[in-house]
Amino acid sequence: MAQMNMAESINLALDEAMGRDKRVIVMGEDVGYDEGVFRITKGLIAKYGDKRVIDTPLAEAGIIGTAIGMALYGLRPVAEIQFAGFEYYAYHQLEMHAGRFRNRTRGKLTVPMVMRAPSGGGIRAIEHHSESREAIYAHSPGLKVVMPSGPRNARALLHAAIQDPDPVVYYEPKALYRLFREDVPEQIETLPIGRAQVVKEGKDITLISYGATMRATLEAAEMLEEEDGVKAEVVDLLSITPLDTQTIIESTRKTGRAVVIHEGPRTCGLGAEVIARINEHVLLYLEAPIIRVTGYDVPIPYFAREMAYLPDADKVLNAARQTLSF
Amino acid sequence: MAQMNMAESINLALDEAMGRDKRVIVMGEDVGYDEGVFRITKGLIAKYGDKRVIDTPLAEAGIIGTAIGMALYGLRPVAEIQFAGFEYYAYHQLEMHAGRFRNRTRGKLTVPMVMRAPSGGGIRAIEHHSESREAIYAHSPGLKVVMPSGPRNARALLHAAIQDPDPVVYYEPKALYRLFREDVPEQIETLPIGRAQVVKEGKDITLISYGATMRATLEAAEMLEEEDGVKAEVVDLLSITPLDTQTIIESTRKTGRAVVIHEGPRTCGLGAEVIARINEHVLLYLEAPIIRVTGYDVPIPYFAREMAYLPDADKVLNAARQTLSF
Amino acid sequence: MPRKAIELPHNIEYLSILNEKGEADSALEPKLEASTLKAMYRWMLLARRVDERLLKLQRQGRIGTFPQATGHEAISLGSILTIKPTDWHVPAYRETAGFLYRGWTIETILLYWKGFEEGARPPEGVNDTPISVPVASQLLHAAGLGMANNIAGDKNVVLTYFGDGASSEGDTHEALNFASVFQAPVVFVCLNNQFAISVPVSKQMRSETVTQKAVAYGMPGIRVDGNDVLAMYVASKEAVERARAGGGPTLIEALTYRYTPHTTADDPTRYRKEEESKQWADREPLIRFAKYLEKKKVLSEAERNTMEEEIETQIKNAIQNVEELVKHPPYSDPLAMFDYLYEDIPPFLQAQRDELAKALGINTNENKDDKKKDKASAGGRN
Amino acid sequence: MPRKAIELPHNIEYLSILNEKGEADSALEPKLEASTLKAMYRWMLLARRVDERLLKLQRQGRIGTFPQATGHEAISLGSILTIKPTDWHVPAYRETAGFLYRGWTIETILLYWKGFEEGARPPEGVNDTPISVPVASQLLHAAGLGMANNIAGDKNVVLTYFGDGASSEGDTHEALNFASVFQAPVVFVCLNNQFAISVPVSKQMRSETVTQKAVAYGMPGIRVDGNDVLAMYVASKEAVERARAGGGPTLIEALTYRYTPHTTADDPTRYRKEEESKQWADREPLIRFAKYLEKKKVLSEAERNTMEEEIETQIKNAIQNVEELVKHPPYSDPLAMFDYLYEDIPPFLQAQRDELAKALGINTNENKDDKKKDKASAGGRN
Ligand SMILES: Cc1ncc(C[n+]2csc(CCOP(=O)(O)OP(=O)(O)O)c2C)c(N)n1
Ligand SMILES: Cc1ncc(C[n+]2csc(CCOP(=O)(O)OP(=O)(O)O)c2C)c(N)n1
Ligand SMILES: [Mg+2]
Ligand SMILES: [Mg+2]
Repeated sequence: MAQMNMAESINLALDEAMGRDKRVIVMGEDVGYDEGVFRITKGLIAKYGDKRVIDTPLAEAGIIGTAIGMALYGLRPVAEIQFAGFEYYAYHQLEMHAGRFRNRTRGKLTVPMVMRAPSGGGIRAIEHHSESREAIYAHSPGLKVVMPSGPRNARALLHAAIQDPDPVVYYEPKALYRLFREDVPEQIETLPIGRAQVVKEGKDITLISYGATMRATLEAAEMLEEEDGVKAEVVDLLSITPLDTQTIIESTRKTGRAVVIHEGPRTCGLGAEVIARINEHVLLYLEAPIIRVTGYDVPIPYFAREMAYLPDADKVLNAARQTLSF
Repeated sequence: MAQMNMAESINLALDEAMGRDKRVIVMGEDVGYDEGVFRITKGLIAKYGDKRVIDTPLAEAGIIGTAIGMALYGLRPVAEIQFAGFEYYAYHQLEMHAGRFRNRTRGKLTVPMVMRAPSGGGIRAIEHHSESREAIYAHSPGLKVVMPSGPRNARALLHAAIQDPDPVVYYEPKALYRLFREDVPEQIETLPIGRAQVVKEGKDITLISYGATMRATLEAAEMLEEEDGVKAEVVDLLSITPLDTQTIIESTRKTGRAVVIHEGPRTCGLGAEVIARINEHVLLYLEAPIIRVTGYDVPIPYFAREMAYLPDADKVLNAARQTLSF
Repeated sequence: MPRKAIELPHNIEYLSILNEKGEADSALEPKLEASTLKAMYRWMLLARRVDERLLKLQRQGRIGTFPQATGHEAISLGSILTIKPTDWHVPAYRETAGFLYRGWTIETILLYWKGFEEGARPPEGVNDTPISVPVASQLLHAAGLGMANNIAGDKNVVLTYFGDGASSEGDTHEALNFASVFQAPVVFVCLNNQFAISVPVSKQMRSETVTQKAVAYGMPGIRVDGNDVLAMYVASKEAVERARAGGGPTLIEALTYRYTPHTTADDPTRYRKEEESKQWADREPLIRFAKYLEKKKVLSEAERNTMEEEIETQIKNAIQNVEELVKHPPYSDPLAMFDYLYEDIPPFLQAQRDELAKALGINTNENKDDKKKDKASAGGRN
Repeated sequence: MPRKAIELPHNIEYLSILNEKGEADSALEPKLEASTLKAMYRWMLLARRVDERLLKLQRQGRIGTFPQATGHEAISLGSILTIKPTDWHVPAYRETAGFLYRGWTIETILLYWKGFEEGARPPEGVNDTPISVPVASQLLHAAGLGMANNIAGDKNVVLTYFGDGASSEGDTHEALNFASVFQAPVVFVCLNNQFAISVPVSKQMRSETVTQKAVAYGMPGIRVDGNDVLAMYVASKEAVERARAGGGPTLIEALTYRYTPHTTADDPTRYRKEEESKQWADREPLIRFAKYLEKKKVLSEAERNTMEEEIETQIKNAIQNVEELVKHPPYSDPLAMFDYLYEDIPPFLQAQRDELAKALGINTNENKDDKKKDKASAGGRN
């Protein structure tokens, strides 16, 4: 049991996975001698050499496309895209091939790869360094998508992603890399992909979020309890695809009210999907419209204005109060 | 007033736009001497020459990226992507630049371009030739997205798209190209981007769709009327971004029941967004969960099985009946 | 030396062995057994006849639109002969000869053009990927397979194909660059048939050859007469051997002509002249090779006729087999669309499967068994 | 000719004019006025001092992370001098000298690194695009601008920049190909500073030069000493003139060294040796040019000192101006994030704007006026 931050726990998971399984390969821009621009691949090249920790040329489609080839060969590539905002260069490879080979070849050829990418805002970065577009992958059949919210589940989800027989997009909310530490157990844990967690039980309202906005969500839940005496249930989705419909609807059925919180743009974002599933399964239990606290439908602003764009505890709190007083 | 099919009316709009405005340029793979693989650019190169009707090299990012440059220069490029399924190669240019230049430069540099692409299934094409992923563009701030459902509105929307000062994704449901003819007036029409149309009035249930699935939707509405005596109101969205929230919620408020129909995958698709907006504005008027009749969350199957994948009148009818009897 | 020309240390060549009269350059002629030569002819002939038959089936509405491979047999066969089953074959879509050689049955090919994913399932015993529709995208897989080979310390080679049009895609550049940087054992064969649908190669690029693009990657490049199966064999063999020995990738430009329309949906009279096609007619690969074999007394006209008959029967039987096959599950089962997306079907997808089953009035319990059976028989890489 | 080497009709050169001692090759030396030479030095010095000052501001937390441009002044300035205001300047992000020369104020540059979109708004009177963050993506805009010029029948030229790392992106390939196919008047300048963050150029590509990639596109390529402002000027001028005369695109490889960390967030000791940097220290562009100017008696040390003082004041004032400016609207107004996405704000976005205004307790009526004012003043292309 050691205290570590999320950057460390992801690094640990990579190290453990490479140690256990020779097929695991880490690749991407600057992941080798530089140890990653966020130091997520720290120590790996020294330990596993430059055959298994590969500094690639600067080409995202090249990274994802060759990772697909490696996975077809039988390796388990973990490909880093330096910032999620640059993944669009490679989206055609993910959509057209990573998510389709098994289906296309009726199970003969498979693509057990992971695409890791730091996502989201809040670190005063320049344009294209703060995007959060998990919904695009959620709309792309054949991919799995997960997003941790803390050091411990980050490690467990990464192990699950690497072990998964299908391609997994592993989005790292980079604002959390060094934000806080928590206990991470000695033993390797995995979390099942496709399962959300109720991280705080409550009965009055359900707050549904994942990734970086879990912090604001939990803060708002505490404020609700302290200031309003309201017991909010908080759901951490963890998996975006498959989305854990069951947990979402059970909680909402119980509370009758919900707020969905995420950083990505609102239209056709995850919030819409969560609302649609609640509507499909437990509409009659709803006592108020579900409010979305999300990024707006503009590119995340340059950093001088980005905090106003991002969901924060106040926005979540206000939305919850509005829902509660509906 | 002439009877024409959608392939002809889109061709007419291109011809008219090029005739009126020298800045309008048509470009893409095989749009010149071949006149487009669907003959949408018929006659244009003969009339306007190969400076304004450009056969490009086979490179989608190249097409969209250079179209952006042309738009910055002051032209009004209408760039064709041969099949919507290949647009992913260029998505980074659309997301990172087409949708951002105005915002980035505080209004100084703008990208008045149109990306046309035939989308959707139903023509027995091979893999990657039947995709319908308008939701991805809807989730990309700065783009507008429109989708006609017939010859007349196709022409009017294309004129609006070409005249629009901002980048517009113009998705052509290719199954409709030659499916039916309708009257198209002599005079050039435009339709306002951002406005849906109530194409059939009703009071019992709202059927919301756009593009190719409007046919199945209208058919189902007729069957409902004939077989069940149910008066369905049918909304043709026409614009995906901006989505006409007002028309959607007014109709749903009136009927209290809705079915959303589209071809693209379900998760994080347009249906989810429509449901989310209904939830936000008129939840209390809902008498039943809104059902989504959509493509499933798998790649659209090779053509032997594609009809089972696509929404059809029966599926819409069943969903409507389920909603009505809830 | 303030201003000077830069010397390019490059290795860019041209190769042809067999001329249009069927005469081989004896210094370059590969030493192949008569039985091999005969088999080569048969594979090419089979590919040709399959292609012609597909065209008829398409005209009758029995298969969908497809890209013809006629005239591209020598490129595919001459190169595929030089790799082993354990090597990787990463085709584009005009490699019918190569598919057949690698054990893809005519039935499987028919299934593909009849719109079944089952037609994209590679046969057991070879390392093949299926047809790649998005042009150039497969080249990155080839580069990655080659990189993986090096990481694993294996001695496999990857043989991959793309068109002159595909050379314009960014993926092509990235694949050639990755392969050269990592010295991946990949042989890139560019089928330069001078057209990408309607766009002639002169509008696709301003370089005189595709071959010279190898200079940009510091890799050897060779332009080969793509209608000459012997030259294709020799050039590929050299490249494959170099790759296997750790010498990295090679770019082969195989020059031919697209004798047919782009696909059955295309009308080339819109954009090219008939005369041009005629010029190329005499150069086509089968006639030339037949002449060579006749001269060499390896294959007589009578033997060729017997081959034709055998092939005709072979194709006829395959068509019959497939047309019967598709009446039954899994082919007749639309629910199969859900069964191979992930290793295990997640609940939300199972719900969609059930939804469709209900809409179609299908009892899903039956189907599940089929799936399990099919999965258990999946071998190869899985 | 069955097997032969292919001759490549190429035009690939190397150029340097000014050596490290400040001695020019008199045969190649451009004939420039003393006042021009002086101004050139001043622009480069200004860029250098701005860069150094930005570094201090970054260390003090007054701006965000930024990529330093120190050592890249000659590349940017030597080339930018050769185009007109109506020509297009399509930079990457190390063209500080060029930005300043084209009229981007120090204030605007500061706004950019302080995280305001306002810092990406090009000045009036020139055709510039702002910094392009996604590497290589701007090259396609450059190609498109050049194609548009040809369509419009104009005589403008496009000057664009990218790094050695950016050369690996597919967009670079597509841009070079489009520009060459359409003979677009584009000058592509590759800043080969030998690193892409931590990756040395030897791992970025296997070709000995970037220049030879021009062969792949049938376009002229020239490798230039990027620390030599005269060579950069001469090579660019030739390329720009050729482009303007309808001779199509050129690839210029400007060879330099990344003297600084990649950005202020980077630590190069992790991946490269200090000795290497030292070797390059003597070759840096300003010292060399100062020596040249001194030898030519164009600029004395005393004059240089005066320049330094002026520049110091200029930068100081700009910082003061900006730090005052950002306290007021539109800079202080977060709602501005909604105001330039589309020409007119659509209802759904207005609703989001109102939602945020409410959350922040802002009265939106005030703001709307600001936007209108700002819009009316927008000139240039809009
Ligand atoms: C990425 C992508 N864009 C467009 C297409 C449509 N398309 C199919 S084949 C083809 C032309 C390909 O030309 P070439 O690469 O020369 O190969 P050939 O068909 O001549 O063998 C095009 C444009 C495609 N399949 N993939
Ligand atoms: C598409 C894309 N991928 C990754 C990055 C992150 N990144 C910023 S600069 C850089 C290295 C660029 O190297 P080079 O092109 O040589 O330019 P230099 O910084 O050396 O001037 C990287 C990887 C980016 N900005 N864009
Ligand atoms: Mg071709
Ligand atoms: Mg560099």
